[in-house]
Amino acid sequence: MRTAELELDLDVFAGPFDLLLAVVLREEIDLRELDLAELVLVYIERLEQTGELDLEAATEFLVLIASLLELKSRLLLPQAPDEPELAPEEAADELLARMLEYRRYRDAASYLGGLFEEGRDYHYRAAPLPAELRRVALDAARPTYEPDSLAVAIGDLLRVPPPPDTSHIRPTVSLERRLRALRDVLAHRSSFDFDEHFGSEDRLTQAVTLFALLELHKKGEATWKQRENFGAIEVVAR
Amino acid sequence: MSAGSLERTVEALLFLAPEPVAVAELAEAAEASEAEIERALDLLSGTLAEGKRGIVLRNVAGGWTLAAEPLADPAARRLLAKPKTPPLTQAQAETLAIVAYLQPISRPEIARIRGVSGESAVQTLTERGLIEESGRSRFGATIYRTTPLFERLFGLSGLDRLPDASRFDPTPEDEAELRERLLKAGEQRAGE
Amino acid sequence: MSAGSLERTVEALLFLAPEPVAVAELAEAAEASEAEIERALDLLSGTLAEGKRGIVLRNVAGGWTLAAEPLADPAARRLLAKPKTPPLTQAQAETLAIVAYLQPISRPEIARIRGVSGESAVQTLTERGLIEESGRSRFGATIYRTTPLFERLFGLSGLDRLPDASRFDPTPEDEAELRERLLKAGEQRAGE
Repeated sequence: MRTAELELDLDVFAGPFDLLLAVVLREEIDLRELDLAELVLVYIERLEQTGELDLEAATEFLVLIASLLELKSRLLLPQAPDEPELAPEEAADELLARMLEYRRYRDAASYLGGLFEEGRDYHYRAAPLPAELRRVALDAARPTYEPDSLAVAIGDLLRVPPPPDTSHIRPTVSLERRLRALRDVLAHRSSFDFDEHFGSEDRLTQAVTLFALLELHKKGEATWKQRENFGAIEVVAR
Repeated sequence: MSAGSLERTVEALLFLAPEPVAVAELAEAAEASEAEIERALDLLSGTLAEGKRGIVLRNVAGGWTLAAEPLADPAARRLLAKPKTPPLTQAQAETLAIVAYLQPISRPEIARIRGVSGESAVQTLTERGLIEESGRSRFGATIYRTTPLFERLFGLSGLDRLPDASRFDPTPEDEAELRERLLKAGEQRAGE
Repeated sequence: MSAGSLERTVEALLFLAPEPVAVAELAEAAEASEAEIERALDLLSGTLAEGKRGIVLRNVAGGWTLAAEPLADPAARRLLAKPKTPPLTQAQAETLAIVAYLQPISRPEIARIRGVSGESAVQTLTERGLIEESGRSRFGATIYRTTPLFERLFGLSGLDRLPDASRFDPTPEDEAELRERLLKAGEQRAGE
């Protein structure tokens, strides 16, 4: 759809877009009375009807409508004191000038597009520089590094850190080892008294052994009986 | 036939250099005068003219560089698994033309000429390395210019090699015709 | 005289490829048979023989490649060399010291002494030309030694002029060989 052929039926004007421009240029219509939003709506409706988008025509329409908007806003807004008032014929001239300027760059774009088409068949080399160009040439090399830094590095590498101080770590009880202790007893007896076997261990060991017993219960290897609160615990193999 | 040693040196330098090299730089590296370098380049451009070998000599982006002969483009893309550079859209080409001719130019000025803001065209051109930010206008708008890559990809030896923009002006006849067309449309209506 | 189009394509492909290209790859990219590629390479090796042009054709491990004519080396260095001698990192200094004092030394031994693998330090030192490969151990590990460039950059007139490390030795009373002691210390550190 060519912009020029867009049929308009507006409040102040009916006819093709081309014609609207002409009458604006000839000041037969006051730009201030023209509803530009309506113009845009008509254009979009028309686009939807035809279902095709001619990008070039659309761009031209946008340039024109943007110019009209700018001119109209300049007519509507109070002028800055140092800015001469825009006479209507100047506004029309400016619209035409704007269209001509846009056409210049539209045509320059098609020229550049041609250059680009030619240019994109050329490939340039992107290989890295050979290694010898990336390092200092032997004959250009000057002493840069301190030889002692090498001896210092060797000294550092000979240094072995002292064995870690573990005195602050409390002795730990391994759950695994307590499991083994329980299984050892159960391997020889079908049941036994917990205190009898583990009562002499420290509290932490006893607690972990009890925890190990829960683990055996979960695995179905053992269970226990306690007839009264704080009474003797009898561990039974299953 | 063997080439002279300066011609060979220049060819080797251009082969190694990752970017186009200016005559002055070649002269300094080869310890020759600029006139001698020009002569060597002249000979080289004969040997490496389009259609002669697999490598062509090009004068782009302010210097000289070697490029693979376009004939090899499809094979090169197969070997290096490189997709074809996408063409420019109308919006991108127009934006690029405006930046190329009017640089440095601010984003609002680009929009004023095109009639639309064209954020995405500016962004794509920036991403593709064809234009770049070159500062801020005193109103805080980003200012753009083209890059050396632009000159390289468009085969321009420099920005001064862009044809004069007036070449693309509508001819006085076109301009008169445009005005005429508008006015005629107006008269038809008047005659209705 | 112009070259045939396959010869031109092959030249263009080798010009663009960052690594040597095998005949089979060239054939696939150029959509030609391997025999045709061989023939094109044959013609090309005549045109690009050493001493003829600024670019020479080379057959190296893995395939064919173009290289700059050695004649242009000094000019190329003037134009392009951007040699860097930044300060050494701790890892680089340690690795270099190990190679310097214990050379020739294999990569796994370097790793054992340092307690970490340190691939990148070895690679950087190799690229900067401070150390180089000097062969393979009987287990296939790469063996390293320092280069003449190393001696220049450290102002050493020879390897026998390396500073005496015993001044910085924390346990100078230990009489075992330096290599043994370094390996032992490294293993103790790694075992922490």
